[in-house]
Amino acid sequence: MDNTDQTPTLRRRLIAGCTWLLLAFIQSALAEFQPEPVGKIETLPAAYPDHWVMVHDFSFFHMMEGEVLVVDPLAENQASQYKGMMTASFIAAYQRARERNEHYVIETFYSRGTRGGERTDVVTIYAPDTLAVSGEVVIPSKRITGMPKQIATGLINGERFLGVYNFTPAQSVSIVDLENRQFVGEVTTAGCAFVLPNGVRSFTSICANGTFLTSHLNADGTLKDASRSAVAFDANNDPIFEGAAISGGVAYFPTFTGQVLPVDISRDEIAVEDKWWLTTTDERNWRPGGMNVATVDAAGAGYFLMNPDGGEGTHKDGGAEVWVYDLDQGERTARITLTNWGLSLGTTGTGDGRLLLVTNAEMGVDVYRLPGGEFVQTLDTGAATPFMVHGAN
Amino acid sequence: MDNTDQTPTLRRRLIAGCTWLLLAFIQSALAEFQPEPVGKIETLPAAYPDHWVMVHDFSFFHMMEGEVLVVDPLAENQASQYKGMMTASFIAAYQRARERNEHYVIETFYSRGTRGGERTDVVTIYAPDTLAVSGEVVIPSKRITGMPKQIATGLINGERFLGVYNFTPAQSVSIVDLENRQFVGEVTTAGCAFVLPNGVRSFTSICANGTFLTSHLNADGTLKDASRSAVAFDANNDPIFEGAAISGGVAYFPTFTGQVLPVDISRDEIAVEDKWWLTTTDERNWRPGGMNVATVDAAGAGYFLMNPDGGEGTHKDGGAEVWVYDLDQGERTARITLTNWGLSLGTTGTGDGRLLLVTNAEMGVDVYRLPGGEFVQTLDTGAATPFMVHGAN
Amino acid sequence: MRESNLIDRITERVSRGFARHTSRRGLLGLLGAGVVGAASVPLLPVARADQHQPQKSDIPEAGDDTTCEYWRYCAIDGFLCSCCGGSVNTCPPGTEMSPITWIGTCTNPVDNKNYVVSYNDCCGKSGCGNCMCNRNEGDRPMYNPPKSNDINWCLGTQSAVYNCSTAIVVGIAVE
Amino acid sequence: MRESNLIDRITERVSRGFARHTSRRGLLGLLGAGVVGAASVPLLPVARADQHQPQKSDIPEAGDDTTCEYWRYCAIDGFLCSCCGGSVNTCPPGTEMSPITWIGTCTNPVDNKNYVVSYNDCCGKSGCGNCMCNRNEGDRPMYNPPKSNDINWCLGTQSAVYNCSTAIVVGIAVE
Repeated sequence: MDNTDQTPTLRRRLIAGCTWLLLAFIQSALAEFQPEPVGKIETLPAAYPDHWVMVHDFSFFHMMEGEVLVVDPLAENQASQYKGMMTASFIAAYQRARERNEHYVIETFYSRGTRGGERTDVVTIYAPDTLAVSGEVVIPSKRITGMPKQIATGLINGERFLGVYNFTPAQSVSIVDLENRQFVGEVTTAGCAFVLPNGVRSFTSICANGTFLTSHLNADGTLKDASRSAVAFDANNDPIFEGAAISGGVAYFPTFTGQVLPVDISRDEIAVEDKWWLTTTDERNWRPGGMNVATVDAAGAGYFLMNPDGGEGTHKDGGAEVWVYDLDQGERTARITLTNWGLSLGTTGTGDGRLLLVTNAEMGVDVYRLPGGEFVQTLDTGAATPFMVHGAN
Repeated sequence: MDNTDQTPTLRRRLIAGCTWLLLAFIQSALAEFQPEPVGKIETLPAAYPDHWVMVHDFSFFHMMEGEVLVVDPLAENQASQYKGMMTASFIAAYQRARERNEHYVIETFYSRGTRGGERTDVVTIYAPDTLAVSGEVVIPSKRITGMPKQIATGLINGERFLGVYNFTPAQSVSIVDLENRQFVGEVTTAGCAFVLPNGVRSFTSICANGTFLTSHLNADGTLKDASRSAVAFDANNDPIFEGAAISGGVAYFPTFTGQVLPVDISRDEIAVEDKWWLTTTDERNWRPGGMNVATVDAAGAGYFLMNPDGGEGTHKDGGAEVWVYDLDQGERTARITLTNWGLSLGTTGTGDGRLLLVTNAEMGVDVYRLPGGEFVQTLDTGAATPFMVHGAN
Repeated sequence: MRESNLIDRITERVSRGFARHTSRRGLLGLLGAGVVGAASVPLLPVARADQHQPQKSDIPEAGDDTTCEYWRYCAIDGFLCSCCGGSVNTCPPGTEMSPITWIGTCTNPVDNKNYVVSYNDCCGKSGCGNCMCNRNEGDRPMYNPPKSNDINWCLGTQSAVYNCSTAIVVGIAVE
Repeated sequence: MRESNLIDRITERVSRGFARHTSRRGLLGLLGAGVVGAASVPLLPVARADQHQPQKSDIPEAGDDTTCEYWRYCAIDGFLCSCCGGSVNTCPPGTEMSPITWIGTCTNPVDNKNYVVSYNDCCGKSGCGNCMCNRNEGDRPMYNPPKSNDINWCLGTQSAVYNCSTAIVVGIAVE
């Protein structure tokens, strides 16, 4: 007899009962056979090998079904590369706190999916071993959505706070207390965008007029006060990219034409340093370009994705080479010719196990060894639009 | 001054104000120029041309982002074929009430998207001209999900009620009052599946033991009583497909081996008629196969998708030909050789404008003229997995 | 025999299919590398008659507004509404046009004037997926919002879900 | 020069890319037409060592459980968990295994015995998308639930969202 009014709990018991009845029947008929266990779920090591990567598939053609894949980039085939997955709804952002050993997916849901309804923005917390949701913090439904920028979110005060850049188009940053897993409040950043953590408990935003705005937080995550830099770059004629190579307490921002603007972020008040060129005067046709055009490896070397056909409007076109720099000296140390045209850079690993990950123009992710730049393979993870790759190191 | 606490209404006004300020600035600078209007939304005719189709893209690889496209299958290119779209979340079902002139998408949402949360099942009602949501009815979160079957839902009592088949795995049918746009209740169908409307205010379900269960409703949509047929087919050795060609008050169900089981559904009590073969004894290698393997056109002719390599396990493989029948006589009248291997059938149009739509093995939708079967073109709508095509006629 | 042919056809179809979703230029655009010189195929009159009629002003026009090469798209990033049930300056049925946008300045090849183009997004339904197109002439980073096509401009709408992008001429650029 | 090469590469990549999502047999399976005779490529030992170890009983084994041709998959319909962070009989991290399933009877090519295979779905995360595989030996219509692979068997789980399918041997079939 069917009972459509049964409670979920009762139904669950009935279901389990039916399953075990069936198994019992099979087993009684075949006393010698030992069935395989049902219900086993895989887990991962709580400390990932430091060459693993998190591949963020933005799923540009189905934005509500983005994913962050946990991947071993040195494994030989799909089955061994693909370790697991976190869902990431509506062109989400991703952060990872190494000390807390947690993944954060900053994402957006609608009560009626892609046709709308009530919007809910959350910081979803994942445990690295189980890839299960270990918590979530609801934040104001204002987070910026669009193409991926790593500094759309940032870990402030070590890993105490997570800042989430909002754009409604009013500009602000939501502060989340990761210790207590609760929303603290919003910090206004009028005219300025993003969250670049600096000093003890501050973060810096990039302003449309070419200045920087630094917000200083109190110990509870509320705004103490703010300071603004002088004009540091020409936001119209030679703007800095949103993504910097950060090493030794300095954020090295490439500009559209191929200069580098170093910003010391080691102290509560930032210090803008002198620009230098990625290119010699003979190389000005080479310009940085792509999605994530600048990164560093565990040894502090800087990597920039370079396009030989640089010019107005090429800043998202990606590049044919990755140029390697001693950032502190402002000197190029190597050029890596890419096997496939590159669009976005990431690194992972430490020591001799360092790797460069390049999302290529065909939406594959290419793996190169560092420092030599030897091509290893193109990943086979099934990601449709893997715009960003994050190292586990 | 930024104001992050502004209310949505206020924010909307600010936004509108900024837009118009910008436009005003541009216009004042260029008095002679007339800007194009902003904010125009297209509409469709309330009565679609009867050769249009609704292409249901189940988006099998991103199930929360299914779509039902409104398509002109005779237009020459993508821009002119693609008329508009309704979203259809989580392997949804689709129905259309011609007299009420409404589309229905029976769909499922989760409060946290693909990672779960609270489930909500709804019947979403769309106006055909605006393709905007004109209403929704929340139903029990029990609707079956899986591969598409047209009789997973059905319009009962003309277009007064919509029945939605539930599987939890308890089996029942949710009854929705389309007149008052409200959920009425559930009808238990223990051991039996689906909603095949029959008679005045009844619907029939197919049972695992080879019988049919007919549920008779009261005028308010509640269950009056039910009746069950004798065993009508062999559910294990020669089961009927879930989809029938329905014409003249008779549902013609093909079986796996290629017989047809006619079931008279014109009266409150169904009548199972004698089986007949689609094939001659020399043709038994031809078997029906695919997703939607049987359909009829506006003139009442029956179409079956046929596979020359039929055998156990081929019932979803699709076919190379479509065979055409005078259903009442049980006689084949034509064979249409498909340009591309076919997987699922639909028809549209009336009179000389009748069309056969065949979802092909490459997930294109091929258009053929009826009755002759001349190939017209493969649609260019962008649908990823267009498993079902519904005629506007 | 049939099976192996099917495999070939599927491989081909998949290739064609993706190409349909994302015009090659569009895909390159999405992926960042621009292509120049792709031939622009004029629409047949019969096809044009079937399409939604854009709300055009008296701007001189040339080119096919369902291709990424069309002049108004010089700073667009997204799915062209012309391929999605809308037109170059109208939204598809059931969507909502964003009231705020980013702005490009594009040169009309007929009169050689620079026009101000407002790329209002259409919002409230899933991404259309057809005619992906990205061009970045005058595009600036996200911290310069009025010039940034990286932002999802479905703002001030009931839903932030992005469907497609229009290209509406709102002015003539002053040099 | 570069651009035209890029176009070729993209076309090829897209083709390869989709093939990766959906093994050709898998795609054919999804689309309904079975293929026979595709070669089964054995996994390299090093790759096997990297993979999650399935919880195997003492059933004699042969074949590659990341391909649709593997013997246990005779009535499966979905993404193979072996390609999704799980294994032939375990679910990927963070998913939940459905307690109720459909059942197939598959012939083991080593001992030629028929085994009862339970295709428990893994649920609660988006569809994995890798190694799509559909075979229908013994599959019956949806009104015969225990034998129907057309049903989304993420039932009795916290979420009905389908991620991938396992193939767990739970018995030997009695003739």
